[in-house]
Order: sequence, then structure tokens, then C-alpha cells
Amino acid sequence: MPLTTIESFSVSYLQVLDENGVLDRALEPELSDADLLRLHRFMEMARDSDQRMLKLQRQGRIGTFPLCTGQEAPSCGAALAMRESDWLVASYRERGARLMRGEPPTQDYLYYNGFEEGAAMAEPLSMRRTTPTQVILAAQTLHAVGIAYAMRLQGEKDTAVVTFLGDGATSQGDFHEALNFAAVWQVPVVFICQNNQWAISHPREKQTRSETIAQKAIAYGMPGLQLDGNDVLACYRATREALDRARSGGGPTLLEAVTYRLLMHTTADDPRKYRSEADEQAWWRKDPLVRFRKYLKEVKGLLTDADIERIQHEISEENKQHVQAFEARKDFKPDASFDFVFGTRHAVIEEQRALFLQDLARRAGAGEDGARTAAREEAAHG
Amino acid sequence: MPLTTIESFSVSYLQVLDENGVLDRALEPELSDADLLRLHRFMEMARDSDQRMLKLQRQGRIGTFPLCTGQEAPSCGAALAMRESDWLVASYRERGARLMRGEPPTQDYLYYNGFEEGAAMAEPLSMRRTTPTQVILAAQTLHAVGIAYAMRLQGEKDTAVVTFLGDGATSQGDFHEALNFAAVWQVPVVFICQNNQWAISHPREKQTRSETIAQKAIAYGMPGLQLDGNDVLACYRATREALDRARSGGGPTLLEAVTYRLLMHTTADDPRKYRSEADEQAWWRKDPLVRFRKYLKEVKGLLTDADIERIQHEISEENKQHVQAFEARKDFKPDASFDFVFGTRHAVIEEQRALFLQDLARRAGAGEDGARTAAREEAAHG
Amino acid sequence: MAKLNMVQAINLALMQEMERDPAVVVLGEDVGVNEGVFRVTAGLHRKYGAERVIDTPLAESAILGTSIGMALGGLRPVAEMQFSGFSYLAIGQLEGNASRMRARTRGLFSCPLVMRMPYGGGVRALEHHSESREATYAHFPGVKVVIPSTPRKARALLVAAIRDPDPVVFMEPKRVYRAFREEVPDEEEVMEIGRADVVREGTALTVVAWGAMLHPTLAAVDRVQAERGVRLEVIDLLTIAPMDVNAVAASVQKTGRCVVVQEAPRSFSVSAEVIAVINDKALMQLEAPVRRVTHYDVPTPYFGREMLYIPDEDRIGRAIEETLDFA
Amino acid sequence: MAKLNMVQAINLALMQEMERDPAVVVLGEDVGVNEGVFRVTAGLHRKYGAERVIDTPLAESAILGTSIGMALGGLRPVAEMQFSGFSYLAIGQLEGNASRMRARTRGLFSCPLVMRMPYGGGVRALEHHSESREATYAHFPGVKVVIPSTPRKARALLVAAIRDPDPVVFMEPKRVYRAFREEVPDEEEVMEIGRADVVREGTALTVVAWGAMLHPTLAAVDRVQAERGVRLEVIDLLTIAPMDVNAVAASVQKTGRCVVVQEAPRSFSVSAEVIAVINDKALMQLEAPVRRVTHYDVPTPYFGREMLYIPDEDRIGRAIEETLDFA
Ligand SMILES: Cc1ncc(C[n+]2csc(CCOP(=O)(O)OP(=O)(O)O)c2C)c(N)n1
Ligand SMILES: Cc1ncc(C[n+]2csc(CCOP(=O)(O)OP(=O)(O)O)c2C)c(N)n1
Ligand SMILES: [Mg+2]
Ligand SMILES: [Mg+2]
Repeated sequence: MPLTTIESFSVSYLQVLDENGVLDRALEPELSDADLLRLHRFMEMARDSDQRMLKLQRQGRIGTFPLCTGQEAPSCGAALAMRESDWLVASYRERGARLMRGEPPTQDYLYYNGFEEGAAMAEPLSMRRTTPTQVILAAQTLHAVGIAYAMRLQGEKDTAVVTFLGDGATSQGDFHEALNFAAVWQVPVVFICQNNQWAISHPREKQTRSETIAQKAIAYGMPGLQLDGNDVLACYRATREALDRARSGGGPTLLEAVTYRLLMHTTADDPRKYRSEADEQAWWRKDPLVRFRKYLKEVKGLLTDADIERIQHEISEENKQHVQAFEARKDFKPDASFDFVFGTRHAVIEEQRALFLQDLARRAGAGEDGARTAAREEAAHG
Repeated sequence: MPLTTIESFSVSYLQVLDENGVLDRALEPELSDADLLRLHRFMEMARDSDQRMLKLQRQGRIGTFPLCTGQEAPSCGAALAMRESDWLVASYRERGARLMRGEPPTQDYLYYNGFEEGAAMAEPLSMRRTTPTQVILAAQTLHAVGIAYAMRLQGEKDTAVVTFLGDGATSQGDFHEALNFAAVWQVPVVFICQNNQWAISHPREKQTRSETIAQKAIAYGMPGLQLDGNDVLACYRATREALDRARSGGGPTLLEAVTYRLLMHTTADDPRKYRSEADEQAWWRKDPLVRFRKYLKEVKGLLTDADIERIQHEISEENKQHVQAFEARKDFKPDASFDFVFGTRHAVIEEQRALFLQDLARRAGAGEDGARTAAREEAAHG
Repeated sequence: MAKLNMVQAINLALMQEMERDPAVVVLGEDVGVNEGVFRVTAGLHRKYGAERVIDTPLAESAILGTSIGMALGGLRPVAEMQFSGFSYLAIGQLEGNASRMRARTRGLFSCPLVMRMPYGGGVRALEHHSESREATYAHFPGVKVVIPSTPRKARALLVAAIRDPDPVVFMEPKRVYRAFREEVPDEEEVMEIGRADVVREGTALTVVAWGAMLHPTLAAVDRVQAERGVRLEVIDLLTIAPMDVNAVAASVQKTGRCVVVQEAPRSFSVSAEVIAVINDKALMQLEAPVRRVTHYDVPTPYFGREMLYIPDEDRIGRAIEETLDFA
Repeated sequence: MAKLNMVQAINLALMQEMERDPAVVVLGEDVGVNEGVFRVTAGLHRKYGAERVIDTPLAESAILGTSIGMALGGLRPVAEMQFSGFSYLAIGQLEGNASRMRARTRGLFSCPLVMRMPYGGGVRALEHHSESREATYAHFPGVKVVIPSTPRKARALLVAAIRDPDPVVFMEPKRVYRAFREEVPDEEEVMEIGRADVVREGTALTVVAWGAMLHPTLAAVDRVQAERGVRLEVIDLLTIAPMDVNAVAASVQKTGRCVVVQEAPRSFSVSAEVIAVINDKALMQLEAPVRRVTHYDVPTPYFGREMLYIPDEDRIGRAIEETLDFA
């Protein structure tokens, strides 16, 4: 056997609703009106939260946070495709999905104001199965694989895991190891790469030389698909199909959702250093929300412009109340960090806690109770 | 644009001399008789060293070591394709390549008897450009990328780097990161994966779900090729072509040399725990040395059976002398470990050295000179 | 009750915990069919199958990272790093996630997992197969580090580690693996994590040691006691972090003298923390500087020289004598 | 001579070293076009181009691993970890290769490289962006760890680190980055690695500090001096490993009292090693237990609480006073 071709592969691209809102009816997913409206509501909600947080941050009322404007479709589409009992193992740009799974916006406000209290919720089940924001790029993809393994071993045959990462994170070793383990174990995981073209200032073309992220699936003997990440119907459809395959024992899938980070990386970032306004403008014209609103209005006849404005207004009012609730919260136990080092008690930790409290007490120039109150306030105002 | 195929890829396989020694003349590389004989000599030498070390190890005269029997072709073929000024950044199964680049077998005897003195040589240039055995799987592939970058930046446009790793090592994050960086940087590196079917007890099929290792190149937008790793002509030819491409600015290549580890992983391993003798026997029938000898005898008419026996005898005698030279060596400075912590002197280290020497001296119940001698002997006999 | 070496004792712990709790899974390189490169996992794969005794692809970060996921998903993973020298590839997952999950989520999620690994020198091994780097792990808040010294303790502590609600780095002194046997009860035995063990009671001096170093320490102590007619106290630390600071302090308050023995390099090590604890809690009773008997601050020499660098009975004995003699 | 903040001072060192030696290259995430997330590499990319100021793909192990290769190939790489919290992904390469290359090859190959990284808290950052884990790196033999405290020292030490023949972990206190300016000479200035700096001379007590902690330390020292009319000695450690043990010892031999201030968690930390050094070399002169003012052994709290946990002037001052008062 001389120089012979032994294998062939191809990569496909999915788009249901194009940039102008033109629909491919053959690919349109079957979604109830209620689901479509839910999708719309949460995409608007994610967008509104982002804008609100940006203002709060600029006013010094919360800390640095990563923005999700423009990237509402992949995570909302995926969340709609998921069951309550499925696990969401996200990174930090999936506000939409977390909101859809039941997380109130206050959680993020707390979290990005420096309180772990914003990081996890025991209820509903969908939140108990939503891991908190994970900052070490790609690390969470391995957790997803382990969780999927655990679900299968414990007989939850119908439970699947959706995990998210960015285009930059695909360069990390953990991404490679996660896809490889997932494929070897054939666990029910859907990997969704939000290819938003940038890793802070590093453009996608210099992140990897492969033409697509989707083709990386070939390295693992896994199905891979590229899709329009600003088309929420494509996002829903692709996730749904990958989840169906995963549940029926077909193993993991890699989805590349091609999208764009319309604003800064985090509030500490200045995109003018590395990309042009023209580039951004071109992508604003592909805004996933504009396109989906158009679909709901023109194709589905579900909403009018007035409806949409009303919904936006409702969300905005709702969010204002969330901000108030967040800012009213003051019950931050100063020594809480000592409570969650270990699940068991140890002398070293308790000794240090005592020192810590003593110190607070001295500082407050009062008894320990006074100190606790003082500290709580200091903590609350960061 | 609906569900559309956007990319296609294929993977090829190269074999020049098949398992029965049948040659594909169209693919036969042009090699001088001298080169062919050199190739043969070093493959025999690698094999003989392996066997000799196995005996030494069983007699307790050296420590644990990894065997290379059956895997002589990828490394010897590559070494022949390389220039003196190219870098070899190998792992631990490339004895053949290192011998061809000028490393005497004594180095390995020393190294595997626990002396760093066996790990690096300043001459000839090819050895100055051969990094020592590297045990952390896949870590060396990143070094290779950095070296290639350094060569290019410093204007050595014609210098390339060949790096080796095993099939198991392809699961490591470092492998992924190395291929990605190499492709993005388009540096002159040839990655050769010796797919010997096993990672200790873990079979290739459970290491990754991809049908080939070669197809992993697709994930990086890099050329990949699978080849018969027991066919030294294919190994030479593929490396040579990849090196030519690398030198002419064509960037990195991934080669998968399909071979087999005919003996144990290291002398501490027992393959009977995890694979069958029948499996091994099947691969003995593909022995790269047998095949290449046949080619030299029957196709090239360069050697007779008697010639081969003579060469083997010569090598064996030569190797015996290397063992004697190795065992005669006693100049091991006991405190040498303090000499190579830093390239600068520091009080902490020198204080500790003084304590160390004091201790040796006390132990020897004699002055420091006596202690040094005593320690040297203890060290020499391990 | 059977006489077991440390490999067998650890194996017993794994066997019984897998039997007791179906959530316990074992994963790592070559831990299944091959039963571990040291045969620590012998029989597990045959008994509990490939789904619970998992031969993983070759990637340490993935072994720990998926273990974290398994723990989040309700399992009790016991992950093996084939040698501690490869565990650095998993530190990102340990420091960045396992150690913080409880704090990050205010206790809602936690990572009950064990990262087992053989460590230490003296077995004529290749590079990266002989280090003692417990200090690296001990400094990470949220991580427990346990090092048993004998078969019986290894078994009882591993059981505790598996049942522990937090990530435990369990470092096994491979030099002790087959060095001797000890009676190990068949029935369940659990030792509490966080407690040191006073293995010899004495009044003249305290020796603190752990892991493989306990044995040359005991030999040195026996010799000095016999020669000098003094009683020495020996503390087997067992849990490195969180350290049993009160046990160390109480002993040194009593004896006034202390020697710390460790296989690890000297600086920024566990011995420094032991000294710091003594400084905090027993300085006023201290009659002599604490002596450290340690490896040196050098990259671990290959085995041709290594025994010159690892503390032995001789060096330990001398340090004890000099500390006793200090006036 | 210009008044520079630490970001500008580090930038000056990089600029001048790149100018002086064409083998110097800078690599990392966002260090080129974006000029670093803290603008530490401002102007480098424009001046020296993308081949020498390399925007890498996003992978820390690769950044360090390719730096090792570059060093082997004759370059002088200055690798940036965007935040020290991500450096754990590169520890495998650091411990397994960079730190050992010289020992492994008996000096034939070495790894002259700098791993720069911002570390430490106090800047209201996200998780993983606030740790101080110098102890983790200091314990690895073959690795030098340097932490500057002021702009001028940062510049002079970074120059030394770049010219150093060994791997240097260069940790930059990000809280100091823009906190104040200091005169920094235009012409070359190099400080020797391995030397501590006595920044205040005194007789009553020694305070050992480094990095961001130097500044609340000095404030506390000034207050106590003023209030009590005593002279306190302050040692800025600068090189964590290999530590300038003689400087610490000489000072404590003189003063008999010592406080160590660190931002890192308490146990198994650099402060423990300082105490161990005092135990080795100055115990007999010690008149009070060494006090440590540290973070606690807890996963770093998010910024809502962090300032309660990081040592400040108040805590440091109190520890100094209590140590002075100890009788
Ligand atoms: C391991 C690691 N390295 C570096 C960082 C710093 N960092 C945070 S986000 C980011 C860019 C990530 O890009 P990408 O994966 O494309 O995700 P995106 O932010 O675009 O959603 C970097 C470098 C990090 N969080 N983790
Ligand atoms: C990072 C790391 N993990 C584990 C090991 C232990 N180990 C040494 S060789 C080996 C198997 C390697 O398999 P492969 O890459 O296929 O190379 P081969 O030995 O077959 O040549 C293992 C697990 C190691 N050396 N490095
Ligand atoms: Mg991105
Ligand atoms: Mg192999």
C-alpha cells in the first residue's frame, strides 16, 4: 500500500435565520409560541442586565465584569434545548443561559461586586445543576466530562451536560484533554465554543491556524458543526440535536457558534487598542436580538413593535428592582471565608478565625459584636 | 446558507517497503549506499544496545530503562533525514537517532545508572543540538517549538527541529498547545508520533477515539501523514519531505509512525498483564530490521547474510567495550548537585554544600578529602 | 488481621471502600487492567469493572479535572497520579478549582476527592520519580495533605481521605511500599485527618517526621536512647495540612528541644512551618535551636547520588545528639 | 531621571533590555498590540515588532514551554503570565524542565528566562486575580523568585532577572503598579538577585516584608517609631529564593525581635522560612517570638471581603508594638 488516502472528513455549517432575517423553513425548529416568547424575553433580559451592569460598574457600584452583549443566542438557545435536570457548566459569558435556568440577575450583581454569595443557588434543580462562573479558561470543560460520567454511572441515562468556552480557550491543554476524554468515554457532553472572534485583543485567526473551530472535533473522532451563533434558531437546533444524540448514547459533540463580542472584553478593556469601529459596526448589523425580533414579528406574527417595547420596559423595571434588592443586601458575615475552607473543623483554621475576629473587634474599638457589624458594613461597601 | 459542507479533509498513508520487503519503486527514496549502510549499522546498534542494557539491568548493573526494540525505524530514518545543525528534541525511545547523531552508547548506560553525566554532550554540533531525555510526556514538543522560533529569529533559516513523542503523549495538553503554537507561528518543526500501540498498558484504541493520530493535524490546519513506522524508507522519506517543507517556510508537519513496542515498556513492566503473546508475535513478523536487511540484500545487493553477521559481531564487540568504559568510570563528584542549581553562587546553596561535605567527612571518619573519595565510590556503585 | 505491606494495605482500603460505597471510583493511568505500576490497585478492575476502575487516557490535568466533575456529580473519585512528579500538570485544576469549590459556592458544591500519588526517593528510579514536594500542596488553602508512614496508618488514613468532604492529596512513600509488613485489621479502621501521632513518648527531645523518614528516624531515636539513656518523643505528623499544631506545640513545650526530619529540600518546606509553629507556641520553652535534617535545595540528583542527599539514620542521629548537647 | 510608577519602570527595563540585547523577546497573552492588560509592555510591539513582542495564543504551559525552547535556542525570553493565578498551568514546565535543565545537563544547557506576573490583592479584581503564592515557586530548587516593592527596584531587578542565567519568577505587586511614582534613573541600573535591602536601619526590632506589603509596613514602622521613639529595622526581602539569609540573620542578631509581614496565607509560607532562618542563625539573640502578620489559610475571598484579610498598617503596627512589649 503506497501513498494512499485512508480517511476523509468534512465540516458543515448551520444557519436557520440569516442576517436579514430570512428563514430556511426546512431547518426551522418546531418551537411552541411560549418557548419562542421565553427565548425572546431572556435574550432581552440578558442584554438589559449587561447594559445595566455596565452603568453600575462605571458608577463604581459593582466591580469589573465581562460583557455578553451580542452573544445572547448561543447560551439562550442552548438553555432552551436543555432539560431542567441537565447540567450547565459554563464559563463567564453565558448570562443568558443562567437567567433562563432560574438565576435572578441579583446573583451576578453580587458576584461581580465581590461576594461569593452570588455564585451558587441550591434551587431550582436547574440551578443546583448549574456550576458557578469559572475563570480558568477551559478548566470547566473537564468538569463537564466528569459530571457526565458521574450521571451515567449513577444511572441517570437521560441527563446530559452542556459546557461553554471561548475561541481563545480552545488553545488551552484542558480543552484538548476534555474533548479527548469525552470521546473516549462517549459521555453525553455538548461542547459549545462561542467563537466571538476575539480573546481579549487576540484575533481568532492568530489563535489557531485551523479554518474553523468545528474541525477540531476531527482530532477526537467526534462530530463537529459550525453554526451561526447570532441565529438563535440555529443555536437551539444544533444544541438540541447534539443533546438528543448524547442522550441516546451517541457521545459528545463540538459546536462552534460563530458570534461576536460587540462590546469590551471586560469593563477593564478598551477594544480601540486592537480593533476597528468598522469591524464592530459590521457585526452590530448581525445583532442576534434584532434578527430574532424580526422573526417573531414577521414570520411568526407573535409580537408587534409595541409588544417588544412593553417587554423591554417590563424587564427594565424588573431589573431596577433587582439592583435595589442587591444594594439593600448587607448580611455579609465577615468571617465567612473561614466557614468554607473545609467541611471539617480544624484547630489551625479556628485559631486564625479567632485572630481575625479579635482584630476586627479591636479595630471597631468595641466588643466582638460591634466588630462584626462594622466589618459587615465595610464588606458591604467593598 | 443552510446546512452546508464548508470544508473537506483527507488523511494519507505512506509505505515504501511492505511487511514482506516488497518495494514500491515509485516511492523509494534516493539514498547513497553509504547512507543505507549507515542506517543499517545504527539500527543494529540501537537493537544491540537495547538487548545489552536489558541484560545489565537484569544483573543490577544499571537501573530501569525504556526499551526501543522494534522502534528503530522512525528515529533512525529521521536522523538520516536531518542535518547536523538541525535540532533533535526527543523523548526517551529514540536511542537510534541519538546514536546516529554521535552519542556513544556509554551515555545511556551512565544515564540509566543514575548519573546526569550521561545526559548531554557538547560535541559534535549535532549533539549540542540534541536535548537530553525528557520524561514529562509531551513537554518536549513545546521546547521544540520554542527552539524553532529561536532559530528563525536568529536568522538560521535553514535549521529545522524534529521532535518525538508517543501515542499516549498525544493525550497531554502540551501536545495540543505545541501543535497549535507551531502552526500559528509556522515554525519549522516536524512532530513525529511513534504510535507503538501502547502507553504502558493502555492500548491505542482507548487513548483516543480518532481513527488515526495523523488526522489530529487537521485541528491545527497543519499537514498530517500516517506512515509505516516499521519501514525505515518511509520514515526517512516522510521526515525528509516534512523537513524540506519546514525549511522552505511551509511550517510544521505531524507524522504518525505506526510501529510497535516489541518488548516491555521499561524493565519494570510486565506486558503479560495486558497484552497477548500472539499480538506481539504478529508484530515481530513486521520487525523493521528484518525488513530493511532484506532490502539491502535482495533489492540493493549491498550486503550478504555473512556481512550482516559480521557487522552485528563488530557492534556487539564495540558495545562490550562501551560497557567496560562505563563501568570503569568513577569520577563522580558527590557534591556536583550543588554545582548545577544555579549559574550564580548563593549563600544558601554554599552553606548547604558545606553541611553536605561535613557530613560526608564525618561519615568517612576522615578529613574532607577522604570523604570525597568515599562518597565518590558510594556514588559510583549506587 | 493480616500482615500487610503498604501496597497491600492501601489496596485493602480501596477494596473495602469500593465495596462499602458505590460512589467510590478509582481512575488514573494503568490503574485498571495493569493494576497500577506498583500493583496498588490489584484486583479492583476485575472486581468492580472498567466503569468504576477507570484506565484513563494519559493526561493528569484531565484526571483531576474530570475527578472534580465526578465529585460535583456525586461520586467519590480516587484519582491516581502515577508518580507525584507528574502531578504538577494537575495543579491548575487543584488550585484553581478543587481547593476553592466549597468557598466559591458557600458550601453548595464541594470536591470530595482523593489525589493519591507515590512520592519520594530511594528506589533507584528515573528523573521526576523521586521528589518530595508536600510543601507545594500544603500551602494551598482548601487542600488537605496526608502522608502515611506505615501500612496500617496508610489504610486507615486512606479510608478517612475517601470519606472526607474535601480534596485530599494523599502522598504515599513509595520507598515504604514493600519495605515491611504490619498487622492490619480486616475490619474497618479509620484515622482522623488532622491528627498527628505520638509514636514514642519522651521528655528529652521531640523529633517530628513523616512518611518514609519516620523509619530512619525511629532507628536513630532507638540508638540514641539506648546509648544515652534518655527518652525521646517522636511525632509522626501524618496530616501535613491542616497541621496538628497543638500536638507539636504540646510536645516541644514539654521537651524543650526539637529536630525535624524531612525528605524534601530544606527551604520553604514543611519543616519551616513546624519551626514557625514552635516559634508561635513554644518558643519560651525552647532550649536549643530546632534542627532540620533535610534534603538540600538542589534539583533531585539522579539515583547514582541520591542516597547521599536523603536524610538517613546517621544524619538524623547526629542532629538529635547535637541538639541534646546544645547548652 | 524621571518619576515613574512601577508599570512605567518595568516598561523601561523591558525597553532598554530589548534595545541592548537582540536576544531578548517578550511573549504572552495580549502583550503586543494591546500592550498588556496593565500596559506594562506599552510601546514594545510598535518598536520591536511582532517577532520579538509576541502575542501568543492562549495557553500558559505553551508560553513557558516555548520559552524554555527559546532559551535553549539562545534567546532570552521574558514570558508574561497575565495574572499569577494562571501560572499554575505552567508549573509542569517550570518544575519539570526549566528548573532542572542546568542540573540535568551538568550545565551544558540552561534556561535563562523570566516568568513575569502580576500578583496580589487589593485591586477589586475577579477570582484568581488576587493571590500571593510566592512560596509555591520558592520551594522549587533551581528557580529564583524575585518580588520588587518599588518602581526603581522593579526596574533594576527586572534587568538583573533578564540577564540572569537561570529561570526567574518575577512577581509584580499589581497593587503597587500605579500606587506612586519614584525617581528612576534613565541610565542602566542593575540590582543583584539574592540580596535583601535594609530600607530602614534600627536596633529595637526587625520587620521583614516584601512586595506590596512593604508600604503598609513602612507606614506602621513610621508611626511606631514616632510614637515610641525607637528605631526599627526594615528589611525588604526582594529576592525570595534563594533568600538572603545572612541579611535577615544579621539584623535579628542585632535587634533580637522580629515581625514578618506577608500577603500570602500563613501556613507553609515564606514567613515560615524566615522564622526557620532566624531559628538557625539568631535564636540565641531572640527576645520574643517572631510575629507573623499574614493573610489567612482560606481560599482568597472575593473583593467584597478581601481588605479585611490582607495585612494593613493597623495590624502590622499592632504586631510590632506587641513584639516590642514582649518581655
Ligand atoms: C488560564 C487562563 N489564562 C488567562 C486568563 C485571562 N483571560 C481571561 S478571558 C481571556 C480571553 C478569553 O478569550 P476566549 O476564550 O475567546 O473567551 P471570550 O472572553 O472571548 O469569551 C483571558 C486571556 C484566564 N482567565 N485563564
Ligand atoms: C506527564 C507524565 N505522565 C505520566 C508519565 C508516566 N509514563 C511514562 S511513559 C508512559 C506511557 C507513555 O506512552 P506513549 O506516549 O505511548 O509512549 P511510549 O512509552 O509508548 O513510547 C507513562 C504513563 C510520564 N512520564 N509523564
Ligand atoms: Mg473569544
Ligand atoms: Mg506508545
